[in-house]
Amino acid sequence: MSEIENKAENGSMESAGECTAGDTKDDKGLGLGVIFFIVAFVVCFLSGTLLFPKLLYSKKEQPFNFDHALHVSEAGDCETCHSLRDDGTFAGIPKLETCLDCHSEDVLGDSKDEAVFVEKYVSKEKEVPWYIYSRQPDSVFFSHAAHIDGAGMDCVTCHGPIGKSTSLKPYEENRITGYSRDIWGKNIFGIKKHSWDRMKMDDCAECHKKETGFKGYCFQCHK
Amino acid sequence: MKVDRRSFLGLGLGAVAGIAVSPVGLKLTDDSSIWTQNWPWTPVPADGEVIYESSVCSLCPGSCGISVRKIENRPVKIEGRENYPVNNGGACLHGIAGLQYLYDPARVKTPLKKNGDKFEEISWDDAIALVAGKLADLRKSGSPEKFAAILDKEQGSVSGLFKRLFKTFGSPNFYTMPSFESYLEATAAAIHGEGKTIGFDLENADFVLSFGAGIIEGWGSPVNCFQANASRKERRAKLYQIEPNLSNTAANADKWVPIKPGTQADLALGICAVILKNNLFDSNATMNFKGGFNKFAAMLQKDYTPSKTAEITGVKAADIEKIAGLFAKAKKPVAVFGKGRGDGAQSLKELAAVHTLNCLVGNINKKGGVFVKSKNKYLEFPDESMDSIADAGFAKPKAGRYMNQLVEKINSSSKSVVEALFVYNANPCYSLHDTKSVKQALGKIPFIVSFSSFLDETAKEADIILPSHTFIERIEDVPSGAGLAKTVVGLTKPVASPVFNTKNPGDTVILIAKALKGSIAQSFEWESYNECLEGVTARIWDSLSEDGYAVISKGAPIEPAAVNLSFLSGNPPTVQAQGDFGLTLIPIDNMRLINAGAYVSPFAIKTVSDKVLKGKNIVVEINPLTAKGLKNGGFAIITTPIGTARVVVNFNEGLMPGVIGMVEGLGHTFENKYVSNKGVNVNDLIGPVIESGSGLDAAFGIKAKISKA
Amino acid sequence: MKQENNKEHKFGMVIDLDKCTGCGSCMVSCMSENNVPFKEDESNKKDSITWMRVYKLTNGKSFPDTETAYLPRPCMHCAGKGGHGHSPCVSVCPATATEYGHDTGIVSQIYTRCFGCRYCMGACPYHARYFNWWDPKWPEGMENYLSPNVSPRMRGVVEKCSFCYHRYQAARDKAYHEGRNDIEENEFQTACTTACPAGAIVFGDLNNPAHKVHQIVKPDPHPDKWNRHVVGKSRNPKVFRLLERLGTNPKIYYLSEREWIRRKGDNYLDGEWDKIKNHHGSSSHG
Amino acid sequence: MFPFNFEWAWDVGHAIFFGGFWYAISIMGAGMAYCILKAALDTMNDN
Amino acid sequence: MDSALIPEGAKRCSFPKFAIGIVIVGAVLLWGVFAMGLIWWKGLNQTNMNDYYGFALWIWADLAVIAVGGGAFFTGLLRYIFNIDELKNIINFAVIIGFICYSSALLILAIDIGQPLRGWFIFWHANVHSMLTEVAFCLSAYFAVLTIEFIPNILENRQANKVPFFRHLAHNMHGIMAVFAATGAFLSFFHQGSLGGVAGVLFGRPFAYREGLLIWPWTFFLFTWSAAAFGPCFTLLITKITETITGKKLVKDNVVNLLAKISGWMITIYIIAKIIDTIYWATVTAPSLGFNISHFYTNNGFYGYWILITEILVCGLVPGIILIMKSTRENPTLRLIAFILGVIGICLNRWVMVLQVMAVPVMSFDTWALYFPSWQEIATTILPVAYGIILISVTYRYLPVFPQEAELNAVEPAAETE
Repeated sequence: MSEIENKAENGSMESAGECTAGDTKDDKGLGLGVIFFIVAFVVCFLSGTLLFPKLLYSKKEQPFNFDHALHVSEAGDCETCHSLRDDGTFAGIPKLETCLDCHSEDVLGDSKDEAVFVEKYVSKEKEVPWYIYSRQPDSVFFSHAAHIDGAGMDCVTCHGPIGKSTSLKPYEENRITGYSRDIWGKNIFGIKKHSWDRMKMDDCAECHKKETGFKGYCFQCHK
Repeated sequence: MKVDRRSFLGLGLGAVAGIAVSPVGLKLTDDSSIWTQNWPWTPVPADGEVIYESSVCSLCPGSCGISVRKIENRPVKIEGRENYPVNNGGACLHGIAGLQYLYDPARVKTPLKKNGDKFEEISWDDAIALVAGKLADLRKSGSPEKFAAILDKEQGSVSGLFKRLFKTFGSPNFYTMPSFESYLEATAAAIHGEGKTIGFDLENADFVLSFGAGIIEGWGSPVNCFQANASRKERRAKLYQIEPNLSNTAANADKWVPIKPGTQADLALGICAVILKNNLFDSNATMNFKGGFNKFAAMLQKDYTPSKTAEITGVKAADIEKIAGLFAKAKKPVAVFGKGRGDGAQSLKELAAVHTLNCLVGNINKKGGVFVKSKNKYLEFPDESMDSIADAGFAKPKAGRYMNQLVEKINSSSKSVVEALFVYNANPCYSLHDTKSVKQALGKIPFIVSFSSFLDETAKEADIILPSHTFIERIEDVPSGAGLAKTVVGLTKPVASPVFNTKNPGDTVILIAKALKGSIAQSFEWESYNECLEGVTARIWDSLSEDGYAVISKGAPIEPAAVNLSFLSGNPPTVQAQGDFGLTLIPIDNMRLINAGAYVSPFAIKTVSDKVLKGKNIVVEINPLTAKGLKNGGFAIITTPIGTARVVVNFNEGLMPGVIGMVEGLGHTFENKYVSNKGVNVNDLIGPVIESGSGLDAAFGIKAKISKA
Repeated sequence: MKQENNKEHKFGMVIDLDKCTGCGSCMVSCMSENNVPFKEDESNKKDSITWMRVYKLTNGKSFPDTETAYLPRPCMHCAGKGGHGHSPCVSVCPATATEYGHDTGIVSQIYTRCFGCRYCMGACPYHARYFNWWDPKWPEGMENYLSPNVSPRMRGVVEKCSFCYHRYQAARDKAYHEGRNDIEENEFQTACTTACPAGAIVFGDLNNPAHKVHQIVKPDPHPDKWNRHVVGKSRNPKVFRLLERLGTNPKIYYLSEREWIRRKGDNYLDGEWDKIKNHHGSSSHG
Repeated sequence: MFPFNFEWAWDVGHAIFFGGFWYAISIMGAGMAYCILKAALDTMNDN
Repeated sequence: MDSALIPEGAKRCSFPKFAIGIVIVGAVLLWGVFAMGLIWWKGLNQTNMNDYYGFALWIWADLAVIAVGGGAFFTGLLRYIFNIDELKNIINFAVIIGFICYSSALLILAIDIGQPLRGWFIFWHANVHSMLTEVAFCLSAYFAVLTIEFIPNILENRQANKVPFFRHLAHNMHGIMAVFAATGAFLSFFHQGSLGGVAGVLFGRPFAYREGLLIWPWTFFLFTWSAAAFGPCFTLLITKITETITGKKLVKDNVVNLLAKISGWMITIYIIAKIIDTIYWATVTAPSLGFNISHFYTNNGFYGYWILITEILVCGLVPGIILIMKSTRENPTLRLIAFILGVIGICLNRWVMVLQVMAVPVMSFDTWALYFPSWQEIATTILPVAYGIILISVTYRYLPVFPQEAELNAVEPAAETE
């Protein structure tokens, strides 16, 4: 209780004095306050913008590097590996079995990634535990068939020029949600330049609105 | 410059403003809600390629074809298999919930050996060696007949292997639990002679006179019956249901004929009497009747006049005459028997009396009637090699004709009757009447081996458990039966790899036989059960393995069936309920519960009404007229000559006054919190009543009283 | 890009109560199809999640005239007054977590959007909506049978029958892949429909005269002349809907030959039923 | 609540509802801004 | 001890005495906070709500506190818009009570949702057709108004008022308070109404469903009106309780009587409208859906006709008449009885419009559903009461809440409690 008491007493004394002190030193006081304000503002804003993402996301390396550009030039297109099944569902990241259509236990190239692949996965018949940049939450139903077959879209619109990449960037996992940074987008403000920069629901809606005139029903993309 | 309060104010405001303008707030708000949308403790099922595999469900004798949806080789859903000759796409709730058995909390995960009161894990090799050792000792001691088996059924190759083991071991004591199929065979034996069974062509009949057969309560081959029943509407076929309570079948029928419990046989005979008196029978058919047709007719005219029958059964005389007329004049009438599911206690008098109605109207082996078929003999086992012990032992008489007699013999005998017992797919400690005495009998058996997949009531009594694969994990031939008109053999296939350290029971038997060495091992020269199955079903294997089933027979059998009325013509006495209380407690079969073989799944018990199970209390049904002094929804105590139970009362106008209905299938006592320790097992309250002449336990219920708790 | 498939379906169901046996297959099929959890005690039906619930009806008469019947009750997928899509629940959801799909007539429920205010449950007179009072839990290993096609729910959200929308999605995926514009009647059937061993449930597009459900129901293209809120009334005198008079416009129709069952479908003042029982349906439209 | 929200639509319902809402919020915001600014000015004028 | 904070010229009890009182009430508050924590941690399974009772005690508490908190907006409306000057003597207290009621309502709403972390969806993903959306927006906005209305009073604290900026701010806010009050009245009209709409729009629930004007069912207007009518009763009742506890007269009788008179007329008019609404509902709306009024009331259960009679006649018409007749109104005992009856009446009305709605079966084969709250629900419902007592105690002690206090208590240095 004494604390309150002190506070109250100090308060009364201080403010009694302040009336006069404040009156005379007003400008300086305000000036210092402004400086403090600006400093605190800048520090907090910058840490919120630059430091915060570093804390929010953890970086994970893929099991080994994968050269999309090389594979596209060998296989010709995306669909060879990322195909639709007969029932129209999307097979996603190919299983080891698909890789083994071309690869075998003999190391094809001379990259050390190929060696890792063969040694750790092919010979052990283990699926490669890829981190998937575009993995959506479980509540999302995304029909690749509707977009590829139905709307005739290409992969780049949503996935970007990943087919031209020669290496895999680190997977940045949101520590709270468990999702890839690519869903929210690299830009922490959520600003995007390309259609593939973000993969949030609003991005789906934007395109749907533009192309079909309607953002879509909930159940169209949720399960 | 003095750092004063304004500076701190500036600092604070600046910090707040800085954070507010930065994306932190927005992002954290969004992410925290996304976190709630993806809580790590909420499972995320893995996606992948969808395939469908067909198999056969063997949870009940219905043997429906199933289609299992698998994702990335992981079974996710069971559905009825389209165009399967038994169930054509339909499935019952228990089959659909089948995957829950795979991960059931009460599953036996590895072989177990009892040590004192507790089970200890043991390796398969040790377990087999232990079992074989015990059996070898028993055989050496010179009384191989003291080795007994309790199975769910006689049919199928796994049962065949068990039987073979017993025969080569030298024991005749191979028992099966009462099942509808066993009653069909008993009925056929009483009227048509040994080696036959019966099927009802319900889907073509135009008048079904059901003496309490729960056609939509799980009777017969359930899904097939559901479909036959549903098609009545389009076929304009009629169903009359005779039983003391308004079951679902009765409610769905064109007419419900309430009848005093246990008097169905009398009503059937009364109807026979009217048919005979009014000359409504098929004289072509009756011409060849043996066993004293005239004596039978005379007995009926004396003891079963409509008025006498009315007095016994509580069905009005006029109604008896009317029903007789409708039945006899229908184009394709069929009378069906087997109260409830047909696998509970039945009296042979009742079965025979009802079936005699079919014989009288001449619908035997006619479309829409009753098919009298030879027992299904698709299996061809090679000849056993028998040593002298086997020959001698196997020739000895069985300890009892049926399960209940075996139990009685063990309990009443001062000497040991059974030294070793195998139990497979059967839970006698739960599903036989007077479970206390069953447990007592099992307690007297020094060595019990259970082949159960689950640690159920009987498995808990075992000394060794050799856990079997569930039907999802094993291969097995599954013959239809249970009154199905067609004869179909289906193939259960392993659609999931074994979840636990279990074996196909066929393999287990072969391993035990091999470990017993000598002539027994010589009779089991298969590498595995798979090889054995392929061999013994060679005749139909192609069809089994390619289509998943083989149709052995369909349509009406061509050969005529002899009819012999000698069992009935002497008018054997009707079984009476035990005790002398004022009310009769009868078991009620509910499709959503299971009372024999397997037990109910969490999903299925979830569907059970709160008018059947409320919390941990079983709800009994009683007519408000009978419920003097009781409160609807209140607690009561039921007392029968063999036990008492605390129950909740539900007033139900659909129950005949004087009758208390208690559902079968509750009151399990093992470790599965979802289905166990809920309610009361009605078999704890009802004792067996042996029908003289047939030896069957024919207790249709028991006398009881009820009072406010 | 091609237009979305804009052909308007109106998926609905007709359940033959004379065929229904109350066996519970639909309930279990639904639960196992849709990853519905279960808990130790499910006998309190007021907190037991069963998207499809089978009610037992009785005619209230005393022995031996008592009759009973079963009435399966999935979500009614109400179209709301006048059929404009303002279902009782959809119009009240504050966060747009449930929505009327005008392309299918299916009322969606989005678990990740729902924040659990339960207003929709209060709005639904059919009690078709269920709240996840508990976190869903499966016995060890049992989560292995969960289907990826339906997202398991978390505690604190409302769920309900979706007409197995994921089956519609799957059928459309297949159709897209095969270059077809639309799906066949048998390509989209709900889990309860396919499971019903009695074949009591018929599911299909009420807008499509070729579909069986349309042929049985014969929905009236005009609003009911006595209650303008009611649309799509059946012209089959044996067909009724639950609480039709409220103007909820359910897409679940029931069929029964038994008058007492049809009367149970709605509430009537004294004498009202006798006046309309024979011109319910078709003849009420002259 | 904002035009960039998924649910936003330029229809009568939204116009009336959010029109009223934003109107009230603006009045409150403007009122408070006025009070605070004027108080600040008054404080300075005191001297 | 804390004398520097106490308004000048006001007598307050000793600080230890005050502290003991706060600690006792604080214990109740902590019990509520514990229950709240339990609910947030373990989920709504801590309640006795179920799928039939998705709305239960809490929603009732919400509706009730907002109804009785309606005194704030209505008094503000009378004071600032209709310029009834006497009411300045009670407006501060009305605002504080309103603030307590609304903050409590928001807190209860935050407990009541299954996914509190997604609560902001109601704003972000608003469905403008939902009455609950309207409630959320107007409630939050009006809470902001109340805060604005409360701030000047806080700034009038002896210490705060010494800060020139605060002094000016308070002064300026007083200057344009009419603008805020008008906004508050506008928002209140809609959220009180939309709370009525919450039940009234449920066309699947014939017990609750009402026809109405455009998209607003009659309950919309009835709720607004009843909150305005009964709110002042609650303000005056709490004033009376505060006076009793402090042993001081804080508001002059003419002010009390004036507000009571206005309230009386409002109540009477409301009750007439309510009776007309009830008759129309019972004879036209419900029968058109196939329901007799007898369907909605059980003989032996909790929801008998007594509840209807109590709500409308005993706790509606009776207080209304007491308060419009000068002789009864100016009798302190009868006036107090009228306030108590009025508050019970409005709470009962909200109870009926939430819980009875859930209890009445709609499908012909459904049954009545009854419910009793769990201790966690009760504790979290009592929490706001404890919080309210503490806040009133603190504000009364440190802020010049009652302008007439000094005048009325200048000469008598009576012993006061808390």
